[in-house]
Amino acid sequence: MKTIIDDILEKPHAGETSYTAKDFKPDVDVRWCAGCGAISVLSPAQRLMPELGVPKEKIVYISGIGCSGRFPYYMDTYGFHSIHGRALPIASGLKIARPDLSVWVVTGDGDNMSIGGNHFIHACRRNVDINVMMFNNEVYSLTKGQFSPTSHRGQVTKSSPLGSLDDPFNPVALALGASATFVARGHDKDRAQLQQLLQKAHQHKGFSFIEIYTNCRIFNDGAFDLYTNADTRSDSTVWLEHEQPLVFGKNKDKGIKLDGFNPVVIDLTAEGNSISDVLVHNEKDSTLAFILANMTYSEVLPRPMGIIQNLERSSYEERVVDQITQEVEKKGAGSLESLLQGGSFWEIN
Amino acid sequence: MKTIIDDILEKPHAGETSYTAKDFKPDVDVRWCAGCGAISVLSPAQRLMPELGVPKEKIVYISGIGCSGRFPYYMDTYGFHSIHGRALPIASGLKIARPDLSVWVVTGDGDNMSIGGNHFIHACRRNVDINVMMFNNEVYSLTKGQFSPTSHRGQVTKSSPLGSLDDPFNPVALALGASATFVARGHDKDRAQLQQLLQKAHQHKGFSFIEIYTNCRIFNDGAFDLYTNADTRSDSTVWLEHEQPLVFGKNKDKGIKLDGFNPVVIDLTAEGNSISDVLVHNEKDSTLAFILANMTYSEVLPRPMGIIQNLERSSYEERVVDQITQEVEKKGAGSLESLLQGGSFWEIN
Amino acid sequence: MEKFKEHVEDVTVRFAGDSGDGMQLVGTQFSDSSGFAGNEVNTFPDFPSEIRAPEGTLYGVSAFQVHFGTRNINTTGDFVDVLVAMNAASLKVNLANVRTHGIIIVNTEGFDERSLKLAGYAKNPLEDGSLNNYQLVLIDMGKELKKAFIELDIPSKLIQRTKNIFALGVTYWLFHRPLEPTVSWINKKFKDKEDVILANVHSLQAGWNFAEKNPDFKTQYLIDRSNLPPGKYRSITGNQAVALGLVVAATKARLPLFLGSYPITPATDILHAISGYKRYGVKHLQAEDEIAGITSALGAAFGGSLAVTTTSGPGLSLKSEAIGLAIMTELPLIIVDVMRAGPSTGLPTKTEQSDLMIAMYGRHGEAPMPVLAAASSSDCFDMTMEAARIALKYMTPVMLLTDGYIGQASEPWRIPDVATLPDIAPHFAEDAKTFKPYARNPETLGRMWAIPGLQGMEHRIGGLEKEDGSGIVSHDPINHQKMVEIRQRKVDGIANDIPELEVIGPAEGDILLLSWGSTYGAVRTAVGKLKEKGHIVSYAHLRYLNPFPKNLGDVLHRFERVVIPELNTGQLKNLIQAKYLKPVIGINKVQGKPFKSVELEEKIEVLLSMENIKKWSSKKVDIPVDL
Amino acid sequence: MEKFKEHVEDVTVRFAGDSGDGMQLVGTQFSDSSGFAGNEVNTFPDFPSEIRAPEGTLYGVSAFQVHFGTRNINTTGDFVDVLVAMNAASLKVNLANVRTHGIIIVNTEGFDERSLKLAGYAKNPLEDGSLNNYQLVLIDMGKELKKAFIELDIPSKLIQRTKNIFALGVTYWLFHRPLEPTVSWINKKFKDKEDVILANVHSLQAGWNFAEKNPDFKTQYLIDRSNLPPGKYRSITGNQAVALGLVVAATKARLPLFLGSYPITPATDILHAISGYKRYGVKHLQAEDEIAGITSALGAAFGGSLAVTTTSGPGLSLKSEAIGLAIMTELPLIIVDVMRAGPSTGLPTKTEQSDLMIAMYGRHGEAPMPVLAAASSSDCFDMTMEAARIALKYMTPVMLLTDGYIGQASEPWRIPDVATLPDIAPHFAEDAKTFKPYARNPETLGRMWAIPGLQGMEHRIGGLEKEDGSGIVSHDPINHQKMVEIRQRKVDGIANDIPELEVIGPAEGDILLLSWGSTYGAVRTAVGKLKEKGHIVSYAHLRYLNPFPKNLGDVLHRFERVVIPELNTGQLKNLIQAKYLKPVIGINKVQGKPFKSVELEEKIEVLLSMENIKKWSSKKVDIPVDL
Ligand SMILES: Cc1ncc(C[n+]2csc(CCOP(=O)(O)OP(=O)(O)O)c2C)c(N)n1
Ligand SMILES: Cc1ncc(C[n+]2csc(CCOP(=O)(O)OP(=O)(O)O)c2C)c(N)n1
Ligand code: SF4
Ligand code: SF4
Ligand SMILES: [Mg+2]
Ligand SMILES: [Mg+2]
Repeated sequence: MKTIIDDILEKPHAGETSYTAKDFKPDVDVRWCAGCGAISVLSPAQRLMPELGVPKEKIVYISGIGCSGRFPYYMDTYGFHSIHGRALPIASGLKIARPDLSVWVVTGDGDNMSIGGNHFIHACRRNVDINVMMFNNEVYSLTKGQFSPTSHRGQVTKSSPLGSLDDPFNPVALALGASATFVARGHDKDRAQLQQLLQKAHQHKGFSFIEIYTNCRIFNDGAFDLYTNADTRSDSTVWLEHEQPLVFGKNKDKGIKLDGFNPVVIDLTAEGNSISDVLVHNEKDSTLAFILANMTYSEVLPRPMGIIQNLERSSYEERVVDQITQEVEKKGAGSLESLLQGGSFWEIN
Repeated sequence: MKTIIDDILEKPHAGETSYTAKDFKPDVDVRWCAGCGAISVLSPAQRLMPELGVPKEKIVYISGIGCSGRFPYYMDTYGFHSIHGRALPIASGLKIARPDLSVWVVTGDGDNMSIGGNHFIHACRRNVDINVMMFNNEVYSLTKGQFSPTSHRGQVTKSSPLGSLDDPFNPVALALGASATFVARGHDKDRAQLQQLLQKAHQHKGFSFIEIYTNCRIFNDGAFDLYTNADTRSDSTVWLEHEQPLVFGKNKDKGIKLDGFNPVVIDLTAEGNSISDVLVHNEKDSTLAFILANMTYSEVLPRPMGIIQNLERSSYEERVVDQITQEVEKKGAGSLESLLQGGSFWEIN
Repeated sequence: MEKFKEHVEDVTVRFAGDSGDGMQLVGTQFSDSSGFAGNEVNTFPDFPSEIRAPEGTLYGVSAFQVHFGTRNINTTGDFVDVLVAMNAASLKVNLANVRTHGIIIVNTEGFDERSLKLAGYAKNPLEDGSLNNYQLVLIDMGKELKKAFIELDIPSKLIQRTKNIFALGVTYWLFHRPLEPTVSWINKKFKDKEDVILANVHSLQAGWNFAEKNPDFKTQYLIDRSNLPPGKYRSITGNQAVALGLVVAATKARLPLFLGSYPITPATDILHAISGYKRYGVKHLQAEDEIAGITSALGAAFGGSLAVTTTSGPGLSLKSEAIGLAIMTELPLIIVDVMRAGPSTGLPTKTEQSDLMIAMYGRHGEAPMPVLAAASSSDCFDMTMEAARIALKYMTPVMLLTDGYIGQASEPWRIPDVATLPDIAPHFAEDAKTFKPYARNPETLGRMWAIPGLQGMEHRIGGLEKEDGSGIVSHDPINHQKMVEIRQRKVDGIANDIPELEVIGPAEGDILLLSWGSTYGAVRTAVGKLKEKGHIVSYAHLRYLNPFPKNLGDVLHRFERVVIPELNTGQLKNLIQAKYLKPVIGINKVQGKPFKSVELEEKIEVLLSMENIKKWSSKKVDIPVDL
Repeated sequence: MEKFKEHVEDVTVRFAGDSGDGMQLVGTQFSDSSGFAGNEVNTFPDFPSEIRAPEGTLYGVSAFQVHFGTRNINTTGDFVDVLVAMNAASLKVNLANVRTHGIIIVNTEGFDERSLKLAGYAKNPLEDGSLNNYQLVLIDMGKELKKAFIELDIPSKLIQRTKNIFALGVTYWLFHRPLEPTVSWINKKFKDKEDVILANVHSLQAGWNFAEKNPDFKTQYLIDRSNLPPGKYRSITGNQAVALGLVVAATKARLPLFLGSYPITPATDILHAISGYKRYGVKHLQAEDEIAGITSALGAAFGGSLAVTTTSGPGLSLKSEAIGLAIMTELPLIIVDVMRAGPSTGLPTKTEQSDLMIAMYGRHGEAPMPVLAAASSSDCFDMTMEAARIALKYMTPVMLLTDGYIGQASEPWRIPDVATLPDIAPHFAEDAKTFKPYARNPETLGRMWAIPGLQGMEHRIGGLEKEDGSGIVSHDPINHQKMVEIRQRKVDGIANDIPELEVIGPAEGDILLLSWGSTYGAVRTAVGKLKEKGHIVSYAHLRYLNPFPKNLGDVLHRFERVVIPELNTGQLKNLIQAKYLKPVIGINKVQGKPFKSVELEEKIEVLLSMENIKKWSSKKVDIPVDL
């Protein structure tokens, strides 16, 4: 049956290249605190949109509740600022119903990993083609500063005045354990890198998860400085590039080598060490991805940034459409008459 | 303050060795279907109880909803047959409030991985000292046969008459991704093995997760036959033993070797292969654990059974008690008077 | 031997046996062939809450009841006229409801020592005279089947598996039912398994033949054809009817259908049905929980689908927060609650009408939404269509209440001609230039539906309070008050768009009986009986609980006393008293079971004779005593 | 210059500035020193919903209002007598509520061009005559501070950060407040930072001195000490009072305290407070969501803790299913709902009383539970104790409703002598031999609490229906009805164990004003004013919403008209009409803000003069018109 939606979709849509970043900036004040990391994430996202080749009216941003939840108001596309933790199932329903749309979810460490944790792992597993930007500031900000599932043990917050007792999730490891296909990490201080990650997430068919370190100036200021500040990050992070060796450091003079399963840092300028000892990244290797994920909270290893895993698997909404198509091909489109009649009926004259 | 609970706990409790399995069998009919795998899991559990050295009145079984949820009725200890998916937070609250108790959770693949998934990953992360037995029958049985989050793609059930479109969780990988400390797998056809796993789970301080393949005779009969039947299991599974090589097969003539990160099967009787090539299990290695977890759905590798990971980490309820103790030591037990007075008060005469 | 023939108006047959005895199957067949024979039929499957309880136990008994007759078959029958009992446990569990002098057909094989013990019989009831008040027919079905198959070369295991069909054959003779529908069903079901077909068809015939020859069966009962409007009929359960209603509503609205759901008894059958409708382009997500079920549907609604979520009590509780979001975002959404006995897990396989209050009020804040309730299995189809119409026209979530009883009970349904059903018109935004997300149709107060893909209408919605018109987030106090009132008025206004309440019987007088939901059948039957006895009772049935039909207040105040029978402790009573200040006498039952019409009949007769309290409603202070 | 001194009864001061201006801090200080000075005080912090909005914006304005006086200080003050405005935006936002001829103290630094523009002023209101109807006092606080610190060697950045304290000093002079409490607070707060202490203390004094010398301040206002009972006092918010009440209740019951909670505005402060009580042995779990919050508490309750969960609207919706389980398992549990404006996310930082219906009915099935509501910030302490008493005595979850207003507003609280507070006795099972999990205390109908660790009482509970007494799972129809009734009777019976409703004013007559929850203060004030004007109005306040006090029906029917003011669309009205069939006139406001007492006063005066509708309640059919 041709539906009204089909009618709407058949109407001509704007061309692919006619936008600029400005077209995606609605005429409203950005109400995040001055200096909030979220503001820095907004602009690469706005800059990316014109490059997607997707008509503006086919882009949807969905968020939950938290400071991050404000995002859709600042992106002039369709948007849904939903309830706490539920952005993902809303996005899943939308994408399954409307595979023609480009669906983005903006969420927080609390929204996505605390109340929304179940939807998150199921979304990873199902592989609906949604792109998730998780603003991880390691704190609940909108509620004014409680520890979150990514806060570290001992973190002093309003609800942990003597230090939090929880160990954090490792969001990347959790996503991998839930069999997410695309898993990446970026941060608010390098917009170009971030834009690239968002672009890759969009290109990836299926569920894409990007953990974005986002500084909260008010309730957890500086939590990521070591990994994000221009002067320290080259020594404290390693940028992952598919099929490239894991080298890092200001002078690219350090590398990661595997000792058994254990990553260790080697000094490439030291005698006997060479670039060929260095671990080469492979986005398609899910064991490697887990090793990289486990580097996250290490105190001696650099923190991996970039695309940790990027596997191909059919997306859920594709499968839904395929199953319908095949069934219709096999048995013909259903007639309402026969549906209503069911297995057996009788006539009264 | 000494509470009534302290009074109760101070009363003498029964000795450690005075029970037999019979003491844990309440006088009720077991209402699972004849031949249900759950029945086979019940007896090792009942047999284990007298060996724990825990007074009967200090053991609690908590379940959610599903066929598995019936379990507490068949175990003559304290029990709580709660609501769908919520056994874990109930158990967590209980154990945090009452660290003196031995708390067990019995759950299903739907109860624990579907509606209860969020509580599951958070329980893994927090490491409250609870032992979880997840009856995985790869189907929702109590609701009469729908696919579950562990059902395989293509599985035909009442709610997937044309085959399920979901890819399953790998429960072991999910637990690892959520940083569970103790992760194991057993099945309903080898009671001795299972009893051993339960015993180890009990000994492990912190959160213990045991996935138990449990045959549902009615809605998914034979799903695990390959891995559990006496005549096929030695070739299709590998039993993990800490610091022992991964050998398997009827004649223990096959082994698992690592090729890079990839496990492969080698024939130990073939020229050039020897036991020293074989991967040695190490419960403490979380990368290895993930490699083993990833063997789960392989069509060429044996399925790992036994303890996949067993790490030491302080348990959550311990930390809670420690924090209180330290604070009391540091500042003295709080007086209600000063609490009520707060920061500043004034007097009116 | 010559048999008597006797015409009867209506009969209730109950097939009872062990879970493995195939009682649901023969019950369904009996019901279908009674429909085929032109009778009104009403049936109810009654299976144990255990999946497959141990054989022979009391809690393992499975039964299927068929009530059929020439007219006024609105319930599954208060008392059983004919009980088929395949074993001792099924006799024990079901005897209480068999009419004195009713017929009990027993398979004596199920009364061995072990079976008697499991059923808790100290003595064999077939022998101790305790059944003297019934017409007992003892059949050793195993032996009879052996005899009947003696000339056929069929494995005895297969033969023994057709005992239920043999019993069916016996009842077919007893009520002169046609064999064809069952024979053709057997042929279809066991296609290509000739042995099995032969065994079953022969067994059916054998049952018929046995009854015809057996001297214990003295009378064959004949039931006249009902005076049903001509058309195609099928038997339908409420759950099936909801599933069909959804597909038809989507077609009539030219929208894709999306179901987001999580399995739960007794609503799961709707999910089962929908999951089989791939040929109709229907999409569904079996979600990770009820919250994901409803929110995925809400996402699909945002995208322009006719979106639905189905559940029962515990699931409905979990959906509370998301329903609030649907109300705030003013998106169309159908929530079907197949009520079961609560609270908490309660009696999950039993029926109740105790979710009316949560349907009305189960959300934080001021969060009104339309609530409808289906009256019978087939009415589920019509009310589903209504739910869709209202959701789309008024841009609102709509709650449709059915229950475990009508969800699973079946009755014949005259298959509608789709072409003649009215179209449903969703209201999409059209003009990008004048578009405002919260601009409203002045008549319905519904906002326009602007779905992604519509050019130039990009906008943001969400759970925060909105400015009237623009839909921009607003913390303005006066605006909030205004929006709260608009949302309320929108729902209240639906009263102008639904049928007025129809009173059957005198339009004013002493007693009005007012029912809602699945009690319809029992109340209607009771009213019929009371009328036959010469009583004057008016009767009305509510399908719309929020808003109420706009003449409801008037109707209520035209009667001295209003009586509301409900399967709860008085939830509609509560709503009516709060809104109309009209005292209500409640007849309440909370036993996991529907009313018997005779229960109602008796209670209303008590009321009719209570001259002394007849005038109580004029006493200002008193609260009416419930019955 | 000679100053006048004038005695006044009560005053409302409002400190307003940018989020970064420290207004909450000085407001709190002002409030505390007013308490210290022996006055009644009532305060309300009013911060923006943005965490830290851009400086100078309208939505970034943060304010703190203090209402203080000699007697009858029940609200935060309808109108502002003195506004301190630190910038243009704060003047703009707050002017509307300043009394004509009220005092406006302005920091002129906040009125530069940029600030004016951000505030949306075309012209400078300090100069265009638009404030002629007020007593305007313009201070360049930066300049004044520089002058005052000229002889002290303190970094100017530090000095400039004490502007709020300077403003406080000014108001201290104006109302002759003591400086000591603030000075000692400064010393404590900035311990070891001598510079900072000096800067602040000096700035406070400078403000005082400035006002004393400044000719614009002609009058110093004096407020007599209130006639408060002697004792220790502190200022307390409702959220603090709940936290303290929980600790005291646990102590009085000799039970460990367990809180399972998930952060949500405006309830989070309770969690914050509890998380700091480690020295009191209190355990808490900041759970992954609200469902885990309540279920972890339920687990702790099973284990013998005084268990609590705290939340606000959206969280309460999510807890629906688990509350049903608590009702079914009959475990003691306190659920605190700090209500905020809904539906859905609504206006999360604003107050409302719209969760009464969900508290009563927000669960599937027949699931009754006690519902209490606190009347004021300090009443939160008493009602928390009550909630604990009822939960433990009747073995039931109890809902305690407070709201964003009293949760965050503070008032002086006479600190109780813990020793004299009554003990609370939980009812543990004692005799293993006779123990039955669902045996009941015949008087309360509460079951016994048998916790793990008690020998010989091993048993299983859960969400399925239970057999009366034994607690074994039961599907028996009659038993279900019985249990539904018992659960209802248990809750209803609490009516015998709570105070009767007290009527202030004549015990019968024309109008009864009936309030519940946080409207208490405004209604009481309005009633006082009406009495002063010579009107006869009776007044009663409900702390117990389920069950109602047992004399409520009698009380209602002794009045011609019953008027219920509520911050919702009529939820208590609905409950009263449903239960007592007594028509109610609602005064409803749904604007995210408390009532002003003057609003109520006016509306009630309208009612008093409406002779024509005075008799409406005798007309049977009419539904009262709300005001
Ligand atoms: C059901 C529900 N529970 C709780 C809240 C309160 N709440 C709002 S945002 C939030 C946490 C936000 O943390 P995060 O996702 O990390 O977002 P951030 O503010 O840090 O960006 C909470 C607990 C809510 N709005 N709804
Ligand atoms: C809130 C809620 N949703 C749904 C259900 C219905 N339900 C009961 S058990 C179950 C699934 C059980 O599956 P699983 O955990 O695998 O248990 P099994 O029966 O297979 O042992 C469902 C969906 C329920 N009881 N409560
Ligand atoms: S509170 Fe933190 S996360 Fe929120 S807007 Fe401010 S800086 Fe950003
Ligand atoms: S349905 Fe399956 S899981 Fe449930 S009791 Fe029967 S065999 Fe076991
Ligand atoms: Mg955060
Ligand atoms: Mg299962």
